[in-house]
Amino acid sequence: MYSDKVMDHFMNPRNVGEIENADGIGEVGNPKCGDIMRIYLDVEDNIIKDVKFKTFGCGAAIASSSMATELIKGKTLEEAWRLTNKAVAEALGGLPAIKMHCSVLAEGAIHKAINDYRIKHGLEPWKDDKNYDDDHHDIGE
Amino acid sequence: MYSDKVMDHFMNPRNVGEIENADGIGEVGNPKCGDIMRIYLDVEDNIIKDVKFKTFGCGAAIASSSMATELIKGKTLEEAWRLTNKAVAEALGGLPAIKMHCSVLAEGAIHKAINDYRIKHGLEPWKDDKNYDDDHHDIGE
Amino acid sequence: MDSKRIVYMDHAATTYVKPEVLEAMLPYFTEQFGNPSSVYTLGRKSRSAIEEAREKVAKAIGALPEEIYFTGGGSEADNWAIKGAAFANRAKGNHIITSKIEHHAILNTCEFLEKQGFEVTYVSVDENGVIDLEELKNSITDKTILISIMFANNEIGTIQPIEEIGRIAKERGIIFHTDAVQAIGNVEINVKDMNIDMLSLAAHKFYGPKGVGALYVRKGIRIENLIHGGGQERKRRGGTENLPGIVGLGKAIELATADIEGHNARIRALRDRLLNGILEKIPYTKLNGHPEKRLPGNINVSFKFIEGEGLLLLLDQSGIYGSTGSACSSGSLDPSHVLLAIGLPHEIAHGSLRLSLGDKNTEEDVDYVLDVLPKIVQRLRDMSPLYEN
Amino acid sequence: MDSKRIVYMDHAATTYVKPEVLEAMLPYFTEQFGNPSSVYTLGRKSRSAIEEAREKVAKAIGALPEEIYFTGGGSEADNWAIKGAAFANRAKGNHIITSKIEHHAILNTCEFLEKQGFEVTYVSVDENGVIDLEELKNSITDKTILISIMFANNEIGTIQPIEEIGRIAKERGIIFHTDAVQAIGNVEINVKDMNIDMLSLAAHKFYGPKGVGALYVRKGIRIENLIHGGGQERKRRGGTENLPGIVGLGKAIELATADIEGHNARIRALRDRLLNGILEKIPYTKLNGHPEKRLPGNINVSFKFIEGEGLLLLLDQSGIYGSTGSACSSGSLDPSHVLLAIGLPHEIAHGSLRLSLGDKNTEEDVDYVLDVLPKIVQRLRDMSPLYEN
Ligand SMILES: Cc1ncc(COP(=O)(O)O)c(C=O)c1O
Ligand SMILES: Cc1ncc(COP(=O)(O)O)c(C=O)c1O
Ligand code: FES
Ligand code: FES
Repeated sequence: MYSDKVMDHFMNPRNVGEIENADGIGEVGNPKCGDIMRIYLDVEDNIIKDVKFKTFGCGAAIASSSMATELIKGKTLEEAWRLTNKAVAEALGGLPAIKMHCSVLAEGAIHKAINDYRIKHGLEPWKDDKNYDDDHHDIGE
Repeated sequence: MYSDKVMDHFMNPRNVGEIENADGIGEVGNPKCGDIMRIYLDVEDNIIKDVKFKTFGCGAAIASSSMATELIKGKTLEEAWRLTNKAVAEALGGLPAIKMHCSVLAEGAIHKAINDYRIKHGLEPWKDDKNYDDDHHDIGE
Repeated sequence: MDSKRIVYMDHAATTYVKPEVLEAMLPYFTEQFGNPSSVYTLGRKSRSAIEEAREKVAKAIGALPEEIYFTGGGSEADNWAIKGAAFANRAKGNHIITSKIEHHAILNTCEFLEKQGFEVTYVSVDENGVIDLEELKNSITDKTILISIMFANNEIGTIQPIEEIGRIAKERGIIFHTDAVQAIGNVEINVKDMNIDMLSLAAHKFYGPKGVGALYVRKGIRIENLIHGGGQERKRRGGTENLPGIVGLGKAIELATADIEGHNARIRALRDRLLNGILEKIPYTKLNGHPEKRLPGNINVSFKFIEGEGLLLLLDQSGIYGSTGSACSSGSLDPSHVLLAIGLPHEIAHGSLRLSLGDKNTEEDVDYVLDVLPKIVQRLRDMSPLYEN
Repeated sequence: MDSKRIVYMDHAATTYVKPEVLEAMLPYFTEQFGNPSSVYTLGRKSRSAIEEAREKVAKAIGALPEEIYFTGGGSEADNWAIKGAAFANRAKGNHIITSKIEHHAILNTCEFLEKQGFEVTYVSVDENGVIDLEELKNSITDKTILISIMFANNEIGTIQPIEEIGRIAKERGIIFHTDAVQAIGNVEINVKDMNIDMLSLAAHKFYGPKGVGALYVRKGIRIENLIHGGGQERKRRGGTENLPGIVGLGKAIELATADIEGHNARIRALRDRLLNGILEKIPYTKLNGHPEKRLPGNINVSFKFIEGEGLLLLLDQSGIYGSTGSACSSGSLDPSHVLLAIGLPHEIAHGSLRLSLGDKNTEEDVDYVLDVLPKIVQRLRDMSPLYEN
């Protein structure tokens, strides 16, 4: 059901771990519905120098975390903010319909981590129109 | 579904045919429900000297005709009257439940043929408590 | 009683499984047996096999793969279509139209629904077994939610004007189901062109395995489930998938629809040789069903003065396998409802014989039957009190 | 990801077909394929084969052959039992009692019946998954027409006190159905001693083919048909019989019930070795289901801090096949209703793994799993934000 890319990122996830004293941390999901994703950012000159994740969730959630962190590493915060879950899924060679929400977690965790950084730095958080902690499991088709 | 005996009497029916100027003829059944049995008797000194049948009906009906005619050949009319459909079925090694009524035809045709003989000879017909021309198809179990 | 020759001419009842079909199925019993709902490799391979079979079924009838649902046979498909549409559309109406000559999987289902408060109209057929389209149109009411008319009849082989019925149903916005169990492989079917909303089929009628079938349900048509349960078949039919059976169905329908014209030409030629021979050699014999609009392999004839069960038994002794509409063979009071619906008197219906030809039948088979059958008919007639020489 | 070793431990989902079973089935596809309803030799041979299978099924559960009806699987048997009893007894009452941990074939059928005006009580289970008998008794009303409680649970393996439930039902004159799909071959069953009125089973859970099952219905119990149609199965289940499937079911149940004790002793020893190893080697792990009253091959454990789908995928990479009650694997919002019913919090239910052992599993398989599984669990924990080393 998963593409080779998904399996690769699930089996060999990039950027697993934590960053001590991270500049920004974002966590979405809740254990009740089974998925939690936490992202750590190291930011220097508005550039994401390093990024790590921890994820409690399915294969697609772990692969999305891995791919999303790869995609924002070295990018500006603005660029990282614009990363959509669709872009993550596409980069993974697609996700099954019932697993699209797992990529949404990644988008959400990044947004939260960026805003955590902004708040810590006295900046106004950017506005997010989605609530990433909602029940997001959904039945495809 | 049929015993070897049934198949034998169906495949090689005894006493098929007609008797010209028979002493007694009995017919039961009606073509509507698919079964007609006609029995011809040649009677001498109250003994059934010869007997023939014609049957429109299933394998069990033909086998029953064959067996029943065999069983009454050479018997007295009283003995022939007492032949039950059960005895015919038993002599055939049994009949499937849904085919028991076919043997009833044989009993009925014999009764009618005997009474036809009795009436022709100015005797009172014996009393029969079954109506052999009723719809007799029945679903087993 | 003498010969060792076997001539199977009861393909309308069921067919053998073709070797290629069985071969396709075999790995799925012992090796590739994983549950298609599982995420692991073994399960995913099963899933692909099922989806491949679904595509084959879809292609064979001009549907989309996601419109095909696998079932445990033709009867389940018929029950599901009728009950499913009835229960799902009860708020819209309670009237169903079908025909007098449907298979019992349809008729007995309708009878059940009548007990549940539905009303059913059973449209008549003419002496050839063709549905009365005027009667069909006139029986439509505001409450009509479903029309179910079989594609081709299993006993007399008559093919119905399905496109016209589809048009009528579409015009009136009524769901149209057709029982195509006998038609697959014998008639070109395109559910879109023909405005068919639901269609039933069964693998064992076209050289696939018994115990597996499919229901096509046009996208957008909502029907209640029949087998409630797990999430299989996109939550519409519960139960662990019959993996080898479904693979066999896929393979069989692919083979059966690869060259319908060629297949029909061959079977029809054999059939006509047999039919003409029978009509020529055996007096007091009548063809049942439509002379042209009939399944290519179907012969249904009535021999006056005799009864069908005995005929079958004698044919069996000569290695010939056919079937009959006689009541004596079914254990019920009445002979075939189809033969009665086309107007046969009971005693004629009793003397009916169906021979349905298939892919392995040969000219030698036909000649053998033409040699044996007349003698057997004569033999039974000689025993019959109705026959006066 | 490296090994070529394959360890199948998902027998509760489905089993491979045993070679002896497939061998018994094979002639019925291509040679001995006649319709069992036909009067000719080929059909009569099919009929005998089916009746022989029926006797085997009957013998396996202490029933009479005429009390066994073949179906297209376990789900069909469950649907038939529940809907059949409901529709046939509507005049007597509209209340059904079942449990919270039944298979969806039961639960979704009950939900359908609720829409049709029936009332259903879902009895609770304790933390081991055992039915609350007091609650069961107290929920009986004048309107109760059916109690349906599964023999053994498919996820956590807990075996229910079926004899006691049978007694309760009998005392109150209520029909008692049990879904024994998981129990056949693992528990000695005698429907008479246990006062079971109806029982469902499915061949593919005990090394028989998929797509065939049976419903036992005690003589004298009247249920409405589910698949209406031809006169098959003594007019109670329409549809051309799945001849090879039925033969396979007969053979499989004969093998599965020949030596239940011996089979269980072997499987249980392997299971306990695996279970103890898991509990020893992997911290924060909990056994789900009853510690003793459970199916011999069933292990169901929850690993804290991780989610089951990822676990399955990693196991798959090592050639190990199991299953999980995680929602992520099913695409639904909630994890297994069974795990929730025994009181597991959602996040623990998500980390559940079921390994169900079967006849071909060996000590080497167990040791291999004990080698691989702890590493995989650790690997996922290391990725988990919930796990703090
Ligand atoms: C307890 C139980 N009941 C019913 C079923 C349904 O059986 P099937 O999948 O054969 O329809 C299963 C298995 O899936 C089961 O484990
Ligand atoms: C026209 C028609 N409909 C339905 C069926 C039922 O199919 P099955 O016996 O596979 O359930 C049959 C065959 O028996 C049939 O000929
Ligand atoms: S004569 Fe009709 S069943 Fe025997
Ligand atoms: S995290 Fe639950 S489905 Fe992906």
